[in-house]
Amino acid sequence: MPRDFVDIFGNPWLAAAAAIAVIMGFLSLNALMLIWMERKVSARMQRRMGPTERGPFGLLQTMFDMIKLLGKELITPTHVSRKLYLSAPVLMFVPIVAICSLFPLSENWVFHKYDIALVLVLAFSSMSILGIFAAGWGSNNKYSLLGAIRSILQNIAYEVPLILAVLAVVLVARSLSLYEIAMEQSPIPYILFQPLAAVIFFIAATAETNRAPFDIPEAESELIGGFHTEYSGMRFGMFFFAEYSNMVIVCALATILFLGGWHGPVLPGVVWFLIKVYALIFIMMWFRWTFPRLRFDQLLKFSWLLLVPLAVANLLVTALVLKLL
Amino acid sequence: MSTTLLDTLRQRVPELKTEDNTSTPAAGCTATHVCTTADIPAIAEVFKQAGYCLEMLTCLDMRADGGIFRLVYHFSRADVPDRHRFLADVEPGHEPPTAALLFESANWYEREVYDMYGVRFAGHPDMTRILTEEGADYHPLLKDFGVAHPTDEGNGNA
Amino acid sequence: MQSLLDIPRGARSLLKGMGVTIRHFFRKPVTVEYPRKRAPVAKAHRNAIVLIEKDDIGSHNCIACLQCEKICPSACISITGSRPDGIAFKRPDKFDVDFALCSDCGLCLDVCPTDTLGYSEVYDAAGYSRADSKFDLLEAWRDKEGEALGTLRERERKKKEEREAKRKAAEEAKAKAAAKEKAEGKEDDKTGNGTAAS
Amino acid sequence: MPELIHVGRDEDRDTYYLNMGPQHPSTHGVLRLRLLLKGEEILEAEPIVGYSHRAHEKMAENRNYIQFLPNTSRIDYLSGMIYNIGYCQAVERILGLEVPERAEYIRIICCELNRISSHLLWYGTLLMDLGGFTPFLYCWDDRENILDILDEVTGSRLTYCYGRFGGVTMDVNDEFLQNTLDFCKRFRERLPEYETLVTENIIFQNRCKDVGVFDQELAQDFALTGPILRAMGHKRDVRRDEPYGIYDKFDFDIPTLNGADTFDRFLIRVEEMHQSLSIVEQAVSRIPDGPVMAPKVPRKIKPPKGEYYFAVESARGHFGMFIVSDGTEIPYRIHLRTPSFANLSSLRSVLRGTMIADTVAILGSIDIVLPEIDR
Repeated sequence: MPRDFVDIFGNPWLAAAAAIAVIMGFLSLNALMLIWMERKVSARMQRRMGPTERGPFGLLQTMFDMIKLLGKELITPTHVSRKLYLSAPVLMFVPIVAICSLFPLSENWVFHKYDIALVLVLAFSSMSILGIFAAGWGSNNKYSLLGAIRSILQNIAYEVPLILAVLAVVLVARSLSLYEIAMEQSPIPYILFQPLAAVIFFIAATAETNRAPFDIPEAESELIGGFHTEYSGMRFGMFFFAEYSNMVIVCALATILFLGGWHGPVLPGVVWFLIKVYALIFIMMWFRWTFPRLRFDQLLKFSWLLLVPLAVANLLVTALVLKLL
Repeated sequence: MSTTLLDTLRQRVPELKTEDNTSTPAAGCTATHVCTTADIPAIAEVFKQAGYCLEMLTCLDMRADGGIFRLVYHFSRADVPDRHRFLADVEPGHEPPTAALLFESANWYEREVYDMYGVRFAGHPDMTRILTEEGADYHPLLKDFGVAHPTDEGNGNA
Repeated sequence: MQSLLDIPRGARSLLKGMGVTIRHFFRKPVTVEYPRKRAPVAKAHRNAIVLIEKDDIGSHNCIACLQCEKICPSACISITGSRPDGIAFKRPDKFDVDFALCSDCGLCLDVCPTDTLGYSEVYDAAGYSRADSKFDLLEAWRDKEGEALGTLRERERKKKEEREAKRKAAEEAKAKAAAKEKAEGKEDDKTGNGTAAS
Repeated sequence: MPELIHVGRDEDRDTYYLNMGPQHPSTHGVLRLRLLLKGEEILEAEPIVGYSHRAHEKMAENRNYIQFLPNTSRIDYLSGMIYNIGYCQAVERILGLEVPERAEYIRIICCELNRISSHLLWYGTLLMDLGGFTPFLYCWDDRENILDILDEVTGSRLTYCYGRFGGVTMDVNDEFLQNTLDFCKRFRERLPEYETLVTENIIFQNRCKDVGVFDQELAQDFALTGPILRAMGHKRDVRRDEPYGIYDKFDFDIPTLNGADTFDRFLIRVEEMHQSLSIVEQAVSRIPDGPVMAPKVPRKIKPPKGEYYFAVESARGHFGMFIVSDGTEIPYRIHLRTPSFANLSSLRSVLRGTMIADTVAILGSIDIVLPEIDR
């Protein structure tokens, strides 16, 4: 059985602090890396160079950007309702740290032994929408309001197929704990059993993180900045930080549920886990730099009229097949 | 075809003076007509039935000789290259009738003529300026609108 | 939104679109890191105008005729010229161009009678105020002016001598021609005056 | 806190005004669209223009005919060459000046290259408005080739002042012709790539099909011209209807579709790029030798007294110059009949009932350039 932080540190408070430190360290390092990766991937796909000035291949570029953002003045416009406006970045970031603590790191390392980690993950992931809505409505500017309304409708619409797809996996694995789901998949990853669920999950996940063809809440060309139009300085950085952390979480969830977490032939578990996560992140970036944006009502129709029925059908078929076996 | 057009035109507007320009290609139109501003709506109606569009409407500041503004209308056909130019003189202080009720493109053209020359059109749905900033009290394209010749020193650069 | 038949066709079109971007992902970038490396500029590119050297004089050959100042649509050239002694043409004392106004139309090059205006290599000149964009084109030729005046005076003198020589030659030719005519005139009288004296 | 939602014309529904512009990423210049919105649906749209009005027509009344040349390519800087050469052809037709054969061919090549570069910029910005950023940069890559080719001979990249009355300023060497042929070949290979990346993309088709359908009487009402008119089924192109220069020596067809929606306007312009490519290839293969300037050009241009009108087909439609001359060197009046002025005014009736995301698509598909509207 895996050992968790409480076994190591003894009293739970110390374990929680250590876990948060590890998560924050991983997330911030990861965000820097992902921003750099996004700029390099988009540049290469557009036959451009991407950042090359700071550090080898421009690796330190994001570090310099972060320092610049930290140095910038935090402007709070007067026409803004302060409570909502100031709480938005925090509201967006807290659920992300919470979700991270639920992931099993490798075969024998877990933050904490949960047996229903999946339910918690889905609960927390729907909380980050509150942050976006608080930002949009709090900024009291027409474009942000439109962005906020759009983001709520989109997240509700894509929460349903996400959960249905996850349910299909739970049916196959007969367990709600992420650790056990990952362990079950040692010989064959679930993607072979549930290809349709994997596709639906991945599409719904991209929409959940407001990226690629589903990035209408902050559609630059229509709503200028969408919900984060009025933010500046490190608050704007926080939204960026939250977006990329969301991406990592969703891809980590996808690897655990469908690609068999840390199972892999020769390399150690954690390395396999990171390779799969970054491969999925690369695909997400690939989406963003290839497709135009869906229109708002088409996006909702796509979910309600197509993804949800497909997910339900997939669930029924899985239940039928499991019943017969 | 255009002969029947000219006949219906002459029925509606008897005292229309027409001058044929097919011989001089530089004029760029098949015929130039001189009429008064009062019969512009009638002319516009004839051309609307015949499938023409109001391609251009502009104004000339002729106050130096004759003390009038001259409106220039161009009606042009969609498929056959056929263009008719109408010159209508506007007596000072008299507002020519609008063609915007028949041709929507006239709406912005007339607003531009008002903006540049100060000639207001009676019956125009939204007679306001279109190019210069709101609240401007000058009409730039008038001949006496003060402007320094480019070779003078004070031509606006610091 | 679209019938269920569209899903395979739609999915295939999305995947083929992704195929295009991934192919470009592995190709070489086409951009140049501007401040570090510079893309080649076309030879005929109309940069800031400059007085170019006319080889025989060793300096520019501007005769301050003010043609370019008159033709310039944005009035950005201002020249004052004066006639140094011993030379038939004027030489410019001041030749200022305000490149904030210049619209690179090339009309000044067309009208220049002595073709002494050309384009320089400067395309990214920048300044902090409008005054920085006022260039004095004579600055580059200030030191060569004395020597150029020398060659011009010398050329002027040579031309004057040629003119004298030509004039003298013309007079002799006229004198000889007149003498020959008188000689023929006498012969006509001798051979009888059938032909009328021309 | 200013009240955000105020009651518009209909008391029972909460409507509000939203200003799209003048500073907005997808208004293709400084345009302000005052939209009366109910939620995301547009009840009323009023384009407000005039932010980049530079009074070209007033400048025309203060300069002689030659000095107005640099202005012409700054009216619509995307088809600067077409406007510049058009102005030269207008004055040549008034003066009855003959242009040598080689200059005519060079003019055709440069104008059609300019049309392709304008369409490429339109293609990129339309895609960027719809959210696809990558095609925008592919178009920039191709457009850069055209700008470099034209830079070799005209000296500038965007605002050309290459035409003079009676011909062009600089002759074209074989290297230029070879570069043009190379570009045409490379661009023909790239077009299928655009096809798979954009035209066949299901998301793009859904964003453009049946969006912003122009109904038929708009063509006559708003005097629409250019690709918008051809997307409504009218086979109208100034190069074919009122031939100028030597366009009648080339065989190219005028693409027309009758869907009149954003997707058809898109297909029309892509097809026009193909046609322009074939014109350029024909011109490069048949260009004769000879001078590029007319032998006898009057020093002072003094057109005889009278009113003249000359039109050319720019990338956006019918661009006409109404020149009134009083016999002196300074034109009495030059009125510039620009296509986007009429095309944009049609937005007032097209945008009713659409959504904000559609406004961006329709505005992109009309391909307007604001300085050309404001002059």
